[in-house]
Amino acid sequence: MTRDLVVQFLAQGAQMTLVLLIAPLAVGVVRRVKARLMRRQGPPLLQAYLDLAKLLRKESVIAEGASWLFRSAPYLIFALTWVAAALVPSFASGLMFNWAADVVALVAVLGAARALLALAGMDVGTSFGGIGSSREMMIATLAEPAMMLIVVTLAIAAGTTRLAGVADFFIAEPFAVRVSLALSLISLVIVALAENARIPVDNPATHLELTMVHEAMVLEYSGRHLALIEAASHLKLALYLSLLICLFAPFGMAPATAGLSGWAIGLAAWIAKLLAGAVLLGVWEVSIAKMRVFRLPDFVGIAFVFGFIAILLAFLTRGVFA
Amino acid sequence: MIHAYQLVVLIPYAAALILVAVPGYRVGAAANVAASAATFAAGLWLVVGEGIVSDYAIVDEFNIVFIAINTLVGFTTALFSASYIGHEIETGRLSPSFVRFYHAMFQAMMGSMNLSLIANNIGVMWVGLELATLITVVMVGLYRTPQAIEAAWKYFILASVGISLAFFGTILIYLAGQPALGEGVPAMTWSLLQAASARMDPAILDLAFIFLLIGYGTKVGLAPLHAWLPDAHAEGPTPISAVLSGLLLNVALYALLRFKMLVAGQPAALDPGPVMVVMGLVSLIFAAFMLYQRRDIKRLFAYSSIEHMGLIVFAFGMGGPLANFAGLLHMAMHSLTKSGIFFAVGHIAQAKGTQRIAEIRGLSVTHPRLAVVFALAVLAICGMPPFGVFTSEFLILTTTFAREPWLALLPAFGLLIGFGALLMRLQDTMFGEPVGPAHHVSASSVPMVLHLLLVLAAGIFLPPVLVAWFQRAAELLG
Amino acid sequence: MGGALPGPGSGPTPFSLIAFDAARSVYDAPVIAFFVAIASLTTLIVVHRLSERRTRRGPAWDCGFPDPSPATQYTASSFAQPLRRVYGAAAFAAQETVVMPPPGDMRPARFSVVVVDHLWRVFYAAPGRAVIGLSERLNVLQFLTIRRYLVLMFVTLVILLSIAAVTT
Amino acid sequence: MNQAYEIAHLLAGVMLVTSFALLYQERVAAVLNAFAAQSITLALAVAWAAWSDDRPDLFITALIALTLKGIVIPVALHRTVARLGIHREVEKVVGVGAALMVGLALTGLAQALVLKVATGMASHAREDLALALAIILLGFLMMIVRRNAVTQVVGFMSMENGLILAATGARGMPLVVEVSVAFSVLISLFVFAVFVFRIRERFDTVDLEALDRMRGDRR
Repeated sequence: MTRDLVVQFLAQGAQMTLVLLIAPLAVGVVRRVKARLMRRQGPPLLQAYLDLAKLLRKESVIAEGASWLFRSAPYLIFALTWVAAALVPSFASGLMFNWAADVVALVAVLGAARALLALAGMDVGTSFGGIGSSREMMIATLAEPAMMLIVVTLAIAAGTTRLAGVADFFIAEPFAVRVSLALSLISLVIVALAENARIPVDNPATHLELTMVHEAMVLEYSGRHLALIEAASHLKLALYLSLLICLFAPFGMAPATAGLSGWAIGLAAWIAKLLAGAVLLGVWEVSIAKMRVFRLPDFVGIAFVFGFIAILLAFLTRGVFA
Repeated sequence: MIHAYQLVVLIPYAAALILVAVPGYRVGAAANVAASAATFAAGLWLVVGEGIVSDYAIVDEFNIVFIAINTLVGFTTALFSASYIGHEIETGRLSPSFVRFYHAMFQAMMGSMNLSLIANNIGVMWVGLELATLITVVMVGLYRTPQAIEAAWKYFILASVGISLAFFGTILIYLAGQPALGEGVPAMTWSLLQAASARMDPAILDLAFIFLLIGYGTKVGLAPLHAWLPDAHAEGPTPISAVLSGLLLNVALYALLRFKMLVAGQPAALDPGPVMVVMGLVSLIFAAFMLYQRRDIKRLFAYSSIEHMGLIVFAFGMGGPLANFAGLLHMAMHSLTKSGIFFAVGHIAQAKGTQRIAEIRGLSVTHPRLAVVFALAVLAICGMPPFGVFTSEFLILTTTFAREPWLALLPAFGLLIGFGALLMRLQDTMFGEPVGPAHHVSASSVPMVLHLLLVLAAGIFLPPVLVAWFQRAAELLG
Repeated sequence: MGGALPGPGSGPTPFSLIAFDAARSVYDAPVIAFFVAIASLTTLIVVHRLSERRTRRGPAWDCGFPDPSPATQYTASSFAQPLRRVYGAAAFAAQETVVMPPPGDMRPARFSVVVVDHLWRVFYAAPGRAVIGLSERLNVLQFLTIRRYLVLMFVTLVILLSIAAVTT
Repeated sequence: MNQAYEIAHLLAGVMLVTSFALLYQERVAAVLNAFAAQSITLALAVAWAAWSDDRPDLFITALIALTLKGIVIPVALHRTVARLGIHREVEKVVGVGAALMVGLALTGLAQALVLKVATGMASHAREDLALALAIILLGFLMMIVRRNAVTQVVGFMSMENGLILAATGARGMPLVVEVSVAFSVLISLFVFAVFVFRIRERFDTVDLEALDRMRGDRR
């Protein structure tokens, strides 16, 4: 019993560390793919790590008038995102922490991080932070309901809101392609793009005042604080990729009862799928243009509509799932 | 050897006799507290002691819950009234001789309620309850203002008619039990009746339960028999409002439940459940709406009591171990919370010199500590977690939902409506520009804080001992 | 008799909140809070170890807004502006009126918006009015004469007796 | 034995008739007389039960019914009516005819209810119960269809007469005497209150001015 617990604890710790370590690599892959498609040389794959290291070495400049909230927010945002990332099953579905919360709690933890970020954005009192925060919240009002609809669809399909349970369900029935799940997939992809401030919702590579959302909020940050925020956003990208993988491509994931060898296979499969997801994201971002901020509701609204239709269909065909 | 169950009745009656003779309200108040404390101790002794079934007295798992609450709230109310009543003399609302009379009556009322609770004879039970009612009638009219006298008069008439109907119901129960148990005392002994209930005539039982429901239901405050309740609460002294809401309604409900158990023992008789469910719901929803138009703070909480008694009667009407458990728990929580609220209202009335909600504004500015306690107590009665009222309301709603999903909507609706009204009034009193005087409050805040803490503790953690105890009581109810 | 809630402690940890069944959904707030606390502390320690600890106060990044006056602060309505903009047409039936004086006219241009919150109207205002209206009607029952209250009692009694008389 | 029940039954029947007579009267004085007649009949019925069942304690109840309700209270109320200048006429909410029709319906209801009672009970006991139930319901009716405070008090006392009749009819019931004493105290309080608080016309108001000043919450 105790040994089991220790193994579980170590596996959980390993996953948390792994996600943390691999997240910047995924970002590096996205950037590299984009650059190569634009016929540029592009930064090295490990550039994101180097950026973080550099930021950590620099001194922090804090605006006059910033409060304690401004200084403590990066740590909390990072920690919340990290915990959220740990909640998503990556290479194995039976980890201890997967039990602690279901996908509803996951959305809530991410929401807490988002609220902190929006507050920190407004803390200094410049207009940019405010613009960023209000736009972020506007996007959230669209993305979060869509996310909840996806959760409900999955819950109807798999009979549980626990991510590990959903993953187990799809491992057991790998080719259960259904209309409602396809719709959920599209919906989740859109939500993931919106949540991670990717094109076409936001452009992570620009600081254009009129269009930026995420970058506007973190404009005042520098040094180690900025490093934490950046690391958090990397983590969030890895989290959503893992989520997509876990829900829609769980093959290779080690089930709850698997031993070490199962975990090794699961780990390899997960990393491969994560990187493949990053490549796909890079291709997507190159092939599409950034939208105007106020066109965003139309785009994210698609996720909501698809999520809604998916639920209706799931209800109609529940006999099949039961 | 005097047993504890005799003490619960004898101590208050003896104290009443002594208090009549005690001059000086300070000594009287102290003696009142001492007698109530002694009664409470006797009540606790009963709780830990063995059950009793004799010709005239019964102490089982079911009524011990009521006795415990009764003696506890009686004690805290005596504490509160000891610090409260002095102010009434200072302001000239009461003369010292009236206060002496008040203390004696208080003990007599507590004794009568305890008598009713431990009585195994349905006639004695009736006598105790009616005695307590008539004493409260006198207490309600204590201030002798035209409003108080009108309230007492209304209470007197409606209660008297209730008394008569309940007595007729008691006669009918005797008639129903007579063929099985023979003439005389056995046919009025509850425990024997309960054992013989299957042999009793179903048609007479039906008739008896209807009369008992109307008679005792008047005292429970079920709509449309409730009319005396808001005025009596509003016009009487505040400690009496606390006892009325917290205890007398419970004792009447206790009597009703004893008879429900009898009727339930005869399957051929009409099921009392649906009638109680309907009357409970009518009271709950009606009172919830009435809360919106209240201008007097004590009348407001009187209607809230009707609301909660409706919910409790609804729960007992649903029946079954879980609903009965929830009903008992809610009754206990309501007693503690509501009497606590009335203590707080007494403080507010002293601080502001008025009971009109419109004249109680900005309490959070003038009396911040009192405001916090009052607000917490009101939130507790609204059913907000983590207070115990939440637990019991939640249990009532979930157990109803599990059995009759659509029926559960009605109590939920009523509670929601009531919640809105109470919150609205709470806001009126808490915030805004303070108006009128802001006196210093001399009354002790210990009782109300104690009640609030008890309710909070019950909401956070119900000790398994208590749960087991309430469960056994709920099982007796069937 | 009605389904009981799963007891405390039936989940993976003693603090788990379980709505129906541990296999379906679990929420374990203390564990999550504990992990968040651990994660933030770890981050705090590690970052302070690894990084440059110097911190400097400087002016805010003031592109276009050199003077941080109250007028440039974000307000509640500015915060809500994107929301109003996005949901204006659908949820709020917003109507914008722009009065643009002809060139040469020295009067300022005027812009006004009329916002109707349908959700408020349908889900709050209307039920609120209904509740108050109903309570005003019912309130008559507070002011009846004692005789009428006795009538209420009598009618209840007779109705119940009649029910008992007709049912077998 | 049978004869004993015949007489008890006859007296109960007379009481029911006086209940209808109460509803029928147009003048307050006549109402009081009818009530006195009912109370005296009750006293006879209780005395008869005390003698035939050999329960001497019931004589106390009979005595109370005779002196208090048969003589003292009617006389006192007669004088009150005269002193306070209360209307000599009975103020009616519904007419005599309608009240009598409702009264008949209530008597029928009482019969229907008691008829359902199984035959395990002796038939004359059932009849007595039906009569007592009818008297109680008629007394209640009297309280709500007549406005005058005095007639309302009479209605209540008539209800209480029905109760005592039912209690003595329930053979061997303990506490009957005690309860009848308690009820007498209650009734005395009623009459006393009408007297002291000068409830002139109706139950509703202790004082007409007070009624105008306040009515529950409307302050």
